[in-house]
Amino acid sequence: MNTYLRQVWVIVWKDLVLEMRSRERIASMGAFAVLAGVLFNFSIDTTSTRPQDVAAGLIWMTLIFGGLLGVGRTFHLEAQDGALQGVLMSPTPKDALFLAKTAANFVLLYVVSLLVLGVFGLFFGLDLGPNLGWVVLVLGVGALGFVALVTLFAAVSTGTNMGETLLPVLVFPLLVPMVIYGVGTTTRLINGRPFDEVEGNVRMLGAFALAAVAAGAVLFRYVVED
Amino acid sequence: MTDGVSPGADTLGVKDVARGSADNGREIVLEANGLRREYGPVVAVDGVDLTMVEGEFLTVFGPNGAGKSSLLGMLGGGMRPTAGTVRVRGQALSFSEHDWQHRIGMLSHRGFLYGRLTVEENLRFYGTLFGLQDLEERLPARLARVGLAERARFEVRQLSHGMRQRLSLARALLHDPDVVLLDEPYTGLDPSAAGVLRSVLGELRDGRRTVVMVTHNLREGLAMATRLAVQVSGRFAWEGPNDGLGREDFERHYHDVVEGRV
Amino acid sequence: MKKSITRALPLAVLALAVTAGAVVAQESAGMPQATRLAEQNLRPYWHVFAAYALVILVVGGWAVSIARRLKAIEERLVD
Amino acid sequence: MSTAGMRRGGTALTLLGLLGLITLYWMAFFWVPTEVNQGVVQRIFYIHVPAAWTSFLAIGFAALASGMYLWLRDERLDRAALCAIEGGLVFATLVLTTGPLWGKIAWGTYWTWEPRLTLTLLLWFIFIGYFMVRNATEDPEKGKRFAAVVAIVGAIDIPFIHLSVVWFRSLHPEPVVARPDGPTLPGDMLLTLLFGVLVFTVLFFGLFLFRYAVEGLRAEADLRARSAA
Repeated sequence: MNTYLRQVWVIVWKDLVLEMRSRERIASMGAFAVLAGVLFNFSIDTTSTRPQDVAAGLIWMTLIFGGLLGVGRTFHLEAQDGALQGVLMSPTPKDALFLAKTAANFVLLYVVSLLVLGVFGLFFGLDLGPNLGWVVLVLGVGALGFVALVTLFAAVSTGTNMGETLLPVLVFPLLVPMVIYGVGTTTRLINGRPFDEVEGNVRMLGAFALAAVAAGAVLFRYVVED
Repeated sequence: MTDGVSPGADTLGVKDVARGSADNGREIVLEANGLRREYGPVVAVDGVDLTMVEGEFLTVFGPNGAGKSSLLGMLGGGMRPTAGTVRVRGQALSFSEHDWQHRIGMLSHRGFLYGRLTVEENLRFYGTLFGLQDLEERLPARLARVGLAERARFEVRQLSHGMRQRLSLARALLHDPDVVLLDEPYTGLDPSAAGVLRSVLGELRDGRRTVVMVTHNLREGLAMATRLAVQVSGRFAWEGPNDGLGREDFERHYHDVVEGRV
Repeated sequence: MKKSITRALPLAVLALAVTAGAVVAQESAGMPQATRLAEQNLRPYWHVFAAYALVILVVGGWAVSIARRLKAIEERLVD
Repeated sequence: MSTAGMRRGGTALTLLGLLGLITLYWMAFFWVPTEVNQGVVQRIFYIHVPAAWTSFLAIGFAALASGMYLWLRDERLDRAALCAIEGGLVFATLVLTTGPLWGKIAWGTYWTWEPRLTLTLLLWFIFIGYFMVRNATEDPEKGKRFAAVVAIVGAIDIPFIHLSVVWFRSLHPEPVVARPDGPTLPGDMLLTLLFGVLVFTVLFFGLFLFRYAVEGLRAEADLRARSAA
């Protein structure tokens, strides 16, 4: 393993160990997801709307708001004792730091998104059948793009004196492609349509995620430099 | 220089000292030229030049807001100067390269530690970031040196402030940097931690490392330094060798410099 | 320069007003173009004029705000 | 180019643009025939489309300048990006106000989630985000870097937003100029439209230079204030 990968890995390991010990973010995101599921259940009149038509949208919206809650705090953990400065003064390339933070946040968000899928499936009585695997894949691809954008802009908003209030203003316009492709694809899959029908859109979702990761890796160094 | 400082002291340029030392066969380690840092309309550091050779220990005193931390940030390569350059062993600190960080260690009043990681894990984390290969031998030795060997498996948040600061010292020196930068390291230390810090700093100086410390603490600042500087409004208002000036005398001189009477 | 902009602005607004008036006059006078349009609801005119006036107002507003800022800075530089 | 040169260039281009605008108004009101299907309201098209074009030109230009700013750290590049974004915001506002005026007649509703209108709305929010980030830092230099990142990511994201909103729903008239089989618009209308695009572009660059000169003077004034202090 070369130094670059080892640096990425040790940061991912550190973030996940911290999360496992404090359970700070996963607990708030998980609780948010379940409670959102309960509230959404009461906000929908199931006599006029079929749950499988709206479930996908609700799942993605829960992911976005919950993800903003958790992933948006990713640099607060670092800032507590100035640890981010310590990492920045080490020979770690800034893109390695970005990729590592993105990877750790991705693991976190993906766990939550599978929880959301399970909870909403239960609450709305969804039967995914053979499409379950594809939905799990689509959630993963969408979560990757989301996490890359939010990690980059979490670093931006943490550096401003507006803090987290700025984050949604910055990322929501940029997240539109993810919402449209994610919700569109998931709705069709939930309704039992074959994967072939949505494959092009999943590709677009993937391209979006890759572009977000690449842009973040290049631009992150300009955000964290002092 | 017993009663105050000779009038010539402030004209004694750092470069002259450095050149003299370099002639004695000591290599120039840290070099800063025309360092300047602006925050919009505020000028925090205004044209600082500095040349330091092996074994030199510079203490920079100055009131709050004199730009001491910004100066240290730029010397450490973490902060981009508005103008000017910093070189460590002849290599310019560049934002796109990642091979000069091995030469610099930074100890601040903030620990750069993760409270939820254990003592050992914190060092292992930084050691891996620095690409150190011999962590298994290095960690126990370093922990023993700062007196934390039996606390290795404690989470950092369970430690007292003094113990954290000792761990932070071990972290800053883990990769054996040539240049050690200290930002108010004595803030809030208990006597035993201050003792460890003092003895480690003494070793650094005698081990021909180059140390720059910024502090308000006149006593600790004077104890170790071979050179002194007083920074006021971003500039070195006075600098000179530490030639055994008593604390009371230096304190008087310091206030004269800060209030612009010298 | 800022004078030329502020002077040009009322001229442009005047031009627009004249244009709008002329179009209305032309249409109501039953010029050939209007025969088709007479069949349509006349309401769209309001929308078209509003849109064209907005261009003048918004772009002109930007120009005026630039000129104001220029003036403020020039005063600072003179001091 | 010197600041004085900027101002001269800005004045010349702006005056040219204003002259062009008057000509465009004349063409749009008197010269160009009325479109058969939509009637007179279609005339909004001759300012709506050029305004949209200009706002996308602005974000592209700003992203380019921002990227070069991050690379070269030349204050002038940052100023150029700021001025372009401000112009983009002005023209995007025009698109968002003239679009609904048209939509009310053409579609019977002021707002629809029509792809290009949606795209412009999101672009408008990206412009707003640029200014919010820029003004939210204590260290202005940091704000400039953050804002540059917003402009660049925004510009990269625009093709994705475009594709996605088109896929989401398409109520908008089909593209009439940039089509593979050549423009479908009758010659006179096409000419008016292209002239409109030209006029708005000239107007944008004229006011941009003018604005840029102001920003240059402001930097000079700040510098003087600092050296005097």
